Amino acid sequence: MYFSDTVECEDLREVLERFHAAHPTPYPSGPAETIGVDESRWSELAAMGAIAPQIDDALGGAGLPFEAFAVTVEAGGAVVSDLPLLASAAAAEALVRCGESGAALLSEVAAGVKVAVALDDRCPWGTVVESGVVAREHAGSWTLTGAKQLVAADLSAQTLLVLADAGPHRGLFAVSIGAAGATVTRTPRPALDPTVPLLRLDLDGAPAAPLALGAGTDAIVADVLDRVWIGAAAELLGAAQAALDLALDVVTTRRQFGRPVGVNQAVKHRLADTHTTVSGLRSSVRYAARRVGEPDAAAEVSWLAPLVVSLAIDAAVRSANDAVQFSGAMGYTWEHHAHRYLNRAASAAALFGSADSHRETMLTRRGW
Amino acid sequence: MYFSDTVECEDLREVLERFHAAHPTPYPSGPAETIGVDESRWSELAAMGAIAPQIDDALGGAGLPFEAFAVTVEAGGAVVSDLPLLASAAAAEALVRCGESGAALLSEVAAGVKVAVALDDRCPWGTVVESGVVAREHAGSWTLTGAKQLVAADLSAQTLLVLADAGPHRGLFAVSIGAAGATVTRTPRPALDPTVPLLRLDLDGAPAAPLALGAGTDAIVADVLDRVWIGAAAELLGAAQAALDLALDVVTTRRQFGRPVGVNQAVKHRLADTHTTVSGLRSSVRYAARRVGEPDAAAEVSWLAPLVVSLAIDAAVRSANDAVQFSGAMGYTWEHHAHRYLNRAASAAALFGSADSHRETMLTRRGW
Amino acid sequence: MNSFATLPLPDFRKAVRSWIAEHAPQGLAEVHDWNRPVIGAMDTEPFDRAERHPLYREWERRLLAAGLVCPQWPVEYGGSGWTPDRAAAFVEECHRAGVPRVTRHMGEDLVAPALLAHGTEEQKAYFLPRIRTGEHRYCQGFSEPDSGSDLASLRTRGRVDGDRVVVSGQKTWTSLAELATHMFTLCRTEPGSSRHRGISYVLIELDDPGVQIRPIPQITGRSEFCEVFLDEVPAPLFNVVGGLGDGWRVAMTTLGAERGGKASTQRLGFEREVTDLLRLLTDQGRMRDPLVRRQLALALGQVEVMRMQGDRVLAGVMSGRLDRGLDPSTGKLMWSEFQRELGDLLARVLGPEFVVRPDGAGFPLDEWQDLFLASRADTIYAGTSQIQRNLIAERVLGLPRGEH
Amino acid sequence: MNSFATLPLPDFRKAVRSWIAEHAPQGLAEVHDWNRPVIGAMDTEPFDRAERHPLYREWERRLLAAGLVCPQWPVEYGGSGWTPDRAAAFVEECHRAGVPRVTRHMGEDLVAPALLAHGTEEQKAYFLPRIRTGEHRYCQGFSEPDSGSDLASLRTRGRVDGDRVVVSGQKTWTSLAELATHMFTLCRTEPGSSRHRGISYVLIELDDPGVQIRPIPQITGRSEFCEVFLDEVPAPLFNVVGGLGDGWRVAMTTLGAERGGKASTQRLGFEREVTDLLRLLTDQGRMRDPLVRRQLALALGQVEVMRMQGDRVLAGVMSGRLDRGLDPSTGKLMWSEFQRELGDLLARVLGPEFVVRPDGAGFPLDEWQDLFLASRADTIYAGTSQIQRNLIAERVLGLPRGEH
Repeated sequence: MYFSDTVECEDLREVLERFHAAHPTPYPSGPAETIGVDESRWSELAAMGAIAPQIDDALGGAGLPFEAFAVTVEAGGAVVSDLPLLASAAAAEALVRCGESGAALLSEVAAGVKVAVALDDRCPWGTVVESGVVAREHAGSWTLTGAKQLVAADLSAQTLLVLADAGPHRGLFAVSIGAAGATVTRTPRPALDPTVPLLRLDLDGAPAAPLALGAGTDAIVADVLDRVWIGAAAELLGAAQAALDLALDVVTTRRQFGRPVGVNQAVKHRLADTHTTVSGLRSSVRYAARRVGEPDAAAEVSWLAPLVVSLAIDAAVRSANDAVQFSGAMGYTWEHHAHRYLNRAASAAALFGSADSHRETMLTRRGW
Repeated sequence: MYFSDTVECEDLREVLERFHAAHPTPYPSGPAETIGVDESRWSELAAMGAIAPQIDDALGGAGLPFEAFAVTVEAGGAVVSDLPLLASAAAAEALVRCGESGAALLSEVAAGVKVAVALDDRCPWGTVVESGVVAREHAGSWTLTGAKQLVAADLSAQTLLVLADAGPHRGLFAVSIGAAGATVTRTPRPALDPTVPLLRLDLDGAPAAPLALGAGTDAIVADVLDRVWIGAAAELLGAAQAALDLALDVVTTRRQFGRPVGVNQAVKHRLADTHTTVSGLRSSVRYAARRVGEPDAAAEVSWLAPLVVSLAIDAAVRSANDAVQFSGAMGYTWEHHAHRYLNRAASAAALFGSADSHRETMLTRRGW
Repeated sequence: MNSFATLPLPDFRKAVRSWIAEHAPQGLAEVHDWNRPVIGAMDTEPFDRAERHPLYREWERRLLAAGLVCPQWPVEYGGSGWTPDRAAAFVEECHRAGVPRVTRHMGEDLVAPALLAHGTEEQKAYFLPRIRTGEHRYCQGFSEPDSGSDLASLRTRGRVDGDRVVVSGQKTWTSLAELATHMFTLCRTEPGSSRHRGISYVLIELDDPGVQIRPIPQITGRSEFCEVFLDEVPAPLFNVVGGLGDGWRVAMTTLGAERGGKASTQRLGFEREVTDLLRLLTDQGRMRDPLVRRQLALALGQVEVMRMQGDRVLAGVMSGRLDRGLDPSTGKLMWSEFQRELGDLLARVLGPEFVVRPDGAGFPLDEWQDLFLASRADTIYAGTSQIQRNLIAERVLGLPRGEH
Repeated sequence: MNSFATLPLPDFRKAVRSWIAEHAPQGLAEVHDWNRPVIGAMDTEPFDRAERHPLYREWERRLLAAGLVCPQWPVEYGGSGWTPDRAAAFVEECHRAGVPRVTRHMGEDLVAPALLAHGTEEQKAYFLPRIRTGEHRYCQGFSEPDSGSDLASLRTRGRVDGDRVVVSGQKTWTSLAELATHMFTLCRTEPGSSRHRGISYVLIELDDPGVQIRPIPQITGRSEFCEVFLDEVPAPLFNVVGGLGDGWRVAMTTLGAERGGKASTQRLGFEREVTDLLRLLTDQGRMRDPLVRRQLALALGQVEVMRMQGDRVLAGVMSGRLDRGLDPSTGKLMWSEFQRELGDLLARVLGPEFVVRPDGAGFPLDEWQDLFLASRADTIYAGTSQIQRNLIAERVLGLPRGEH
């Protein structure tokens, strides 16, 4: 009844911590450097079954509870990982809901084939306001035309799941880059957080395979986004805790006026409050991730998801800011790690939707 | 060009501090006690020319700059005064704008006759949403019918200036309690802050003298409210500074763990921030009060007024809360003065309109 | 009824639910709004009155007979030996049924843990059953006029005189002393000792003529807090818990229990407050204002955080793995700051009516004014927020100790 | 042009306005957006480039000739002896005309006050005119790798050798060292002395081969801050300000000037930032969102508070009555926390585009990303917010000094 990490999750957590320690996440060593796409870590994670581990083993996944997925993104957040864990899980969750038409692609995702997801026109993982793309059918074949301003993907994703207006409803379509040729243009956009891949997607009559059509599409998208938001919250939890740990480490070792900075009560109290916020976030993320897997929880999950992402954005921003401030001038340098958390946290509202908008969604979904 | 307190204001400030020190503001010594209306302090203030001192001497006032009025309410706020300084100034500012029809009453106000003001139906000094009262003319005589839920007055005010719907526009009317007989019912309402007089006003065909009619009434009311808001901000500045001074006094003298409470950095930093807020508020109130008296400042005053009242509400609440918290359990007792500031500050949004609504007004009036 | 304890939790919950349906006296739920939160220093008077109702008395008798008063206590002292998750489920089920849980307040929650951890067998056998039946009702005698957060600077003396300890001094901020029969108190029994040494934890009876109680009027207009003057009040040495001069560690057990609170069930009260407020604001049409909505969404979200935090604390307690962040100070800071912020929010969103008190003698308050003022105490009593932050920083986060 | 100084302020303002209209080279306002705020650690490169434009050079020559570079300096050193209100009015008038005020940055604002207060006549006569013409451009050499806020723990040594002091050590967080010709630096000239004793304030030349400058890449991707390594860098004793071993009080003058900042005119930059942001959000339709409006109203309100605070500071300076609350720490805390909050606000209100950087090599940022990241430094440099709060609490509010 009451949540405690399953033994599997604890195991997975340790395995992932070791993995990230052994395979440091790349980060530009200076402003002039860019990081490439590193396929080897991704393949290794796939071999471990850590890509969208919540997918049923009958469908090619690891068949672990949803909490296991939350653990993978939390571990990723702690190292400001560049790996598309959230995107892959989003793709998997969407494909699961598309039945037969998604089955083949689904097992590929679990095996580590990168599939990008493009829902809202502007906000990569925000509530869908506009799809920005129109789907047209001709003789049983579909083509897509339009643009997505921001998609959370780099060029290594060879398939995109694209939400498009298809008649009176929306539809979800798979676009294969190889097959689409010149009808698809992907333009990389440099992000504030250099570990976040972004691109602009232009579609000009791109051939597409329909995965979901009709009135049910929006419900699929809503379910997918709920799970993405809980995943996003887990990722930001990882980042928030890591930033707090960094701050604690700095104030314990850095000395001013002959004493560690952390002896100052103002520092202590600020970090105690941050700790309290992060602790509450951890409870919330664990609870929400557990509820996703429980049979009676659909209504609760629908408002827990926006709630936890709103908490996570605020906590991650707060914690990262503390890490910068309490590191002093050092915290303002590229070399110090604090700004990695800062950029990740400050990007959250842009990538997932603002905390205020999520809070409003939560309130509405609870019927107030 | 740049503001500094005029010598007159500094003089007045000192005079008023001495006055309040010599005539302590009554406050219930315990929950069971109520305080009555004390006319002697009011008469004395009137004799000093401190009631609405900004009114031109030709009109019966002291002819001091508006800043002098701000000084009187600031001094009142510092002692959580029960005296109707704000109401009298509001009445005076309204009467000044009503020309001949207000002249007689105006000189009475300056002489210390209490005149209450009833504008919005619900919020004593808030933006007018509904007047709640209808005015009817018959053979050159006017009567008022309706209710004002809350008026900032006690029963000693024998005249009320009442805003009412009069045809296509609103009008401002004077109702004399003595002349109105049973057509006026005033019901005292006990307030959270026991020094704030409140009553409900019911009018049932009450005879009334028109002071302003037609399209110009709303502009008069807006001007009066702007000045009330700057006055309210000055009052709350007085309360905020006094609460801060109380907190400083407590943490300097109260000892815990063998040292004054104020040696704790968490206390220091919190009070340093509160001080910074109050200091900014002081600059803002002084500036706004000065601008009221300057010829080219109408547009600026119209957005300064809601700005300063929003700042003042937030600062006063913050400062009073600090005074309670840093006084420990003592701060939670009736006997300790901290709760006087707390109740005054917490009542501000109810009496003057919420800080958020004032901020929105400021933004709108600046054209954004 | 101790058979409950062996059921798996879901079955336990069902069994308890049936038991309540069967045994709660007809009409009990209508006697009083038992779910109305009584949190912190809020008005307890209506609750006290309702507890004198015959149906409540009948319910109390049935719960006592079934071992459902102090059910988390060991069976030998009249409890049911329930684990924390079962105790929490029971509270939730009472809440759901709208019937009161019969509690013994400080006796149950603060004295009993100290007795169970540090008392002799004889002390447990004597005191615990009397707490359970309601015969002994406790108030707290820790704080003194010049020692608020700094407990160890206390000045109350206990003079050992044969088989008695005779206590003199002054206690303050003693909640509800007038309703209590006993006080658990700290006094210095070794003259000349300092700080944490030489302090004894003594249970004293309040009907002694040497005890004088003076209620302290509070900002709510009520006087739950009292000053208690002790002038040569005798207590048998049997009433000293944990040994003469060794009371500090006993006090720490009590303080730990106080700070720990009821992480998993307290939220029922907060939830009720916020839900009532949402309902009121909806009725008033204020929930159409996006700025009001934002503030209520923050408050409601924080209630949920506390629910989920409580859930994790309980799981941690049950599994014996209490992560950092599940400590009592983090919990106390969370709920008390929430409560204070909720109080502040009321003044911002309730409009002009927030300032109008009910008519009547004294200083009556409506529930929102009461919540606003009473919540000022939450961040002060049971360790101020400043003290909690120090504890978190040093004990949980491992930051270096400085002077403070 | 020194006749300006004797005019009453309104007339002064008019005279200055006419002078600018008459003397500003045609087209100067179009060379660069001179009113674009360059605050804290924001990108100064476009400004630096614009300063190399011939029209700027011409304007600089005219201002120099008129005594309008460093106009607040005494007339004998090339200034106009302007009072602070006149200097502020001049800044405002340049702003209104869209032309640059020619400033000498740290030389004008930080070194000059120290020289004027503690320098000899010979030092003032030598150094001040060279600062004014731009021949000597200063950077600050106070902070060291292990002494951030704790300046007195510095390790840089100055060995007195005949009529020279030879400086060795490492300085860090030195803004714009690469653009400077000189550095004002603190070093310990009395071996074995501790804390504030035995420290000297020395002006050193950066073209000495013993000076090495290493830019430190910052979170903005730029490197305004540098590490500066000093290896046996000689300076004549003439360059020691305030006397050998007596440099601490000179440093305090500099720090005071730094914290004091430009209370009354700095707001022009903040106003510009918030106005630009309001315009952008209006264009994007986001100003229809009441929650966005609330945040912008808070920001705009705070800009006004700083304007009115600056106004009162200036009036206080002019009248010699500086109330408590008009001290430099209160001002620094106010503007730096405002700036940081404005940065945080951007991430909340600008929507998805906030994360998209401009294309190009390196780590280019748009103005809002730049403001967000650069504002992180504002609460750190020139005394962290923590240091400022200590100073306010102890020096302004009179709270008892503890260790911190």
